[in-house]
Amino acid sequence: MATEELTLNIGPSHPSTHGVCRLVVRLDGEIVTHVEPVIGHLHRGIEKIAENRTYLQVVPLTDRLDYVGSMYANWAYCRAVERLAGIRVPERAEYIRVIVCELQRIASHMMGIGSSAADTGATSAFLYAFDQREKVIDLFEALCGARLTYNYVRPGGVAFELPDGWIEQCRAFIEQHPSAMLTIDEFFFGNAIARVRLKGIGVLDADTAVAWGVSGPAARGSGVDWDLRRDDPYSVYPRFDFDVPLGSNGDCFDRARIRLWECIESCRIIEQALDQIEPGPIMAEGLPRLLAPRPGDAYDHIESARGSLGVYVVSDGSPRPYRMKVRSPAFCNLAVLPEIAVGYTLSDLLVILGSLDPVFGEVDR
Amino acid sequence: MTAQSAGLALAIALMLAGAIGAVLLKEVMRVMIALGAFLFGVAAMYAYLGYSFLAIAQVFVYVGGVLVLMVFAVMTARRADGERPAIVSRHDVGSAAVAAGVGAMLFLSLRTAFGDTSVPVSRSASDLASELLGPRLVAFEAAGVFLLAALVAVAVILKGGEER
Amino acid sequence: MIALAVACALFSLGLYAVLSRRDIIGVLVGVEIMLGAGSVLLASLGAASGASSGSVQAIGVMVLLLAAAEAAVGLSLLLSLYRTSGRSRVDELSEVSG
Amino acid sequence: MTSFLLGALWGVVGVVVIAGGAVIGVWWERKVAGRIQLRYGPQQIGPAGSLQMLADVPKLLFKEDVVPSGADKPLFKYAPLVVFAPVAAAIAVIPFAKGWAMFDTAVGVLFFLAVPSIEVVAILVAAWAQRNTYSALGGLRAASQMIAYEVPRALSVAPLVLLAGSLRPTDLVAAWRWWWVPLLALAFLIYLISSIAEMNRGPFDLPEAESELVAGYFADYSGMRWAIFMMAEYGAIITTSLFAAATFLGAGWPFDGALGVVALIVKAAALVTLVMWTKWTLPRIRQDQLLRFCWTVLVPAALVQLAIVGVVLPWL
Repeated sequence: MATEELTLNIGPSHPSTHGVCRLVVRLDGEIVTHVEPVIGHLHRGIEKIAENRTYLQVVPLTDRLDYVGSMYANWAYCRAVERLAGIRVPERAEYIRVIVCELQRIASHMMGIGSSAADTGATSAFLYAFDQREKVIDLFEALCGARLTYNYVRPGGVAFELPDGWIEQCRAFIEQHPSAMLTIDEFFFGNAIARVRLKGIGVLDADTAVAWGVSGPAARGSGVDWDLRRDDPYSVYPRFDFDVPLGSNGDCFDRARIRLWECIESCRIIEQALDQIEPGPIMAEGLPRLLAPRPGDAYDHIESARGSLGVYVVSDGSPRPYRMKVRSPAFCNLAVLPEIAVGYTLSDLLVILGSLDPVFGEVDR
Repeated sequence: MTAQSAGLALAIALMLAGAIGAVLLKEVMRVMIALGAFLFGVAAMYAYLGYSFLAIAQVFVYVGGVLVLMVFAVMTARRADGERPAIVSRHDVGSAAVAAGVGAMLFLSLRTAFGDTSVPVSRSASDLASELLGPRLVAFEAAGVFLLAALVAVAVILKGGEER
Repeated sequence: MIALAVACALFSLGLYAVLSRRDIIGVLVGVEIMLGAGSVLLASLGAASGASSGSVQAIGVMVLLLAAAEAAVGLSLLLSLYRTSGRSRVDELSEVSG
Repeated sequence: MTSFLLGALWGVVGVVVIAGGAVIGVWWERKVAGRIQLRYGPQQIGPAGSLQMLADVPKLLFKEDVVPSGADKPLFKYAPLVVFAPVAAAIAVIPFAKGWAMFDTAVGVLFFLAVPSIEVVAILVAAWAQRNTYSALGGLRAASQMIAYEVPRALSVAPLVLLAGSLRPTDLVAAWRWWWVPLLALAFLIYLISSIAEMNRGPFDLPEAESELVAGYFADYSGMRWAIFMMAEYGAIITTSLFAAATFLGAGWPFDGALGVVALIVKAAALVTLVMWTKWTLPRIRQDQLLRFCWTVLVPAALVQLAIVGVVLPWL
């Protein structure tokens, strides 16, 4: 019974925008004919603020980029600074970074799967995922005292040694995690309603994904075989044996379910890292109290839970970065939304948005 | 006043108030509510006369079907513009006179057919069934065919509008 | 006798709506009121004359069905008209085809 | 006149039963949801948090009654009452015991089925009165869904009527035999599914879909008026379950008298729990899928059940 087009403003404060995003949607009946994400509601000027902080003081700012996966922004920034200043990170610190970042990937993907579930109305699956996220966050709390903004990875290493018994706690977690993932797989992804809600919705083909710079699970769901941990190896990743799960259809189902398998792969990586880790220093020696790298610039990127997260830092020789720029995967992934959401219904639109798993702290910066 | 005459008074009040509202109100949703009151009053009237099946069917088909359809059409057709949609009318003495005249004529011509309205006894639904499927089977089937034709007509009209 | 008077009054009201409303939805409302008045008349006449309840209710149900069909067709006309012209005046009905 | 007073008295009793049932239902739902979702639910006030709702009622009563500035005031204010009234009316025809219902009428089954149609109109009016796009979308969804699911719901009750040969709910109870349960299992299932859709509960809660329409047709309501919508929802769950327990599951069977009423309430409570369980386990279906499911699965299945009963009827 469609008559005329209806303009609907979703957000900036809406249960399903996963942060503060405004979607200007035009509807023909319930069919989306046009969608435009209006971003910037969470813009805090982090890149500009960074120009007035010392290199160490910028680390807490990077926590506020992707607040669902703070460890990643910490690490990407620290890698750029280390490259700029030529700092060698001790091996134990590299292992710890890998462990916490893979844990962070699990925590972040739990949010991604959980929001896919919540968007389709499966609130229980959402809480099952959050139960697992809670366990990871407990581990982080034991590690650095913070539950959301860790400020744990620092230029030159990590802030604190692993507390006593932490490795055992971590092993206990990764032992139960894969079976919990299989439970969610059966409970949510195996459900007939969830399948008809997610399959064939918001199809993103591989070429479009590459053309728009989509990365991470959102691209791998479309079959783009690209993972920086394997394709541009950094840190100690070459020492681990792991697979990169790929989807084939590029629909919401694949994008959401890829995250599930990635969590299981993360468990494999953590297990190997826990086996290989050896005692040693956790912070590079001989670091000056105030870092002031020689003039120059450096870029480094890592595979975050959302995709390729890059940080570009320019130094003019002063103790403050001359410029810091973040290549944010959430921003690039969100940009593809108008491409893939048109022609589906309003209900699908929010599921598609959820399956891209944007975090607006990182989109708006 | 007995419960029954109270029921009759209620039914008549509902019908008249609803009809007057539906004819004179301007805002379209209020017209719909008035129409709902009228339809409800008709159902109450049926119930008072003892045709309980007809009363329930009235609520089912009219309130749940026809009225909802009308409100639905109003909402889909005019929800976007934000103004309070009003129904335009052209009140004039001529149409009022014609309407009143027809009503009066009806009353006068049918007056003799009515005796004193007796308070009827309760009637069950099963004699309705035997009536519908017995002597009035042809009419019943014809009504079915008519409904089908109406459905087809709706589809054709809406399709034609879409193509434009 | 009250029922007859009420039914006739209702019929006049419905007729007045049909004559005075310029909007299809208003006309439809008027037609519904007229149909309702007719059914009430019929039912009370049936009750007064002692006709068998089955036959009265059968005819009532028929009227009900016709009214439903009428409303469906009328409303689809309304929507179709609204879609083509953005308005729903009765005068424009003569221009609708198909 | 006395019968009039008696009717009014029963009306008050019905409203009180529904309101009280809704308060218990909200508490129970929170406990059930908590159990399913690895949480506790309310547990602070009273044993197992059972007095939580008593604390919530005053809160809702004293909350500011916000009327949005663009809203159609009278419609906005009174639509919730009209949403609630038919739900409360439905309890009148439910046969609580053999041969007894508050309002024992020959067309009780039809009455029960027709009542939600009044609710549809009220929901549409409430949705319209808010002048909010979300609520308008929710209202339209609610209307199309409730009208569509009335068909399988009515068809699923039809076999009962055929077997009992009467539309009087108490006759249905009197005619009930245990083998109706296996014979009408399909109809019972269809009745449950279409009733869940009819009362806009998960997985068919599209009209209020929190993740899409915020709260759908009651998005702008607050305080007690919002609570009335909730009461109508829980009232619908309760009446639907009571009706199913009374007609499909043989009311008080295997007991009689007071014990029978208890048995009926236990059966209804089990059905209420089932409805809640469904909501908290399943994702939400989409509008087009919902309607397709109704016309391509439920209605044909209901017709098949009707045909089966029609075929076996002469041998019974």
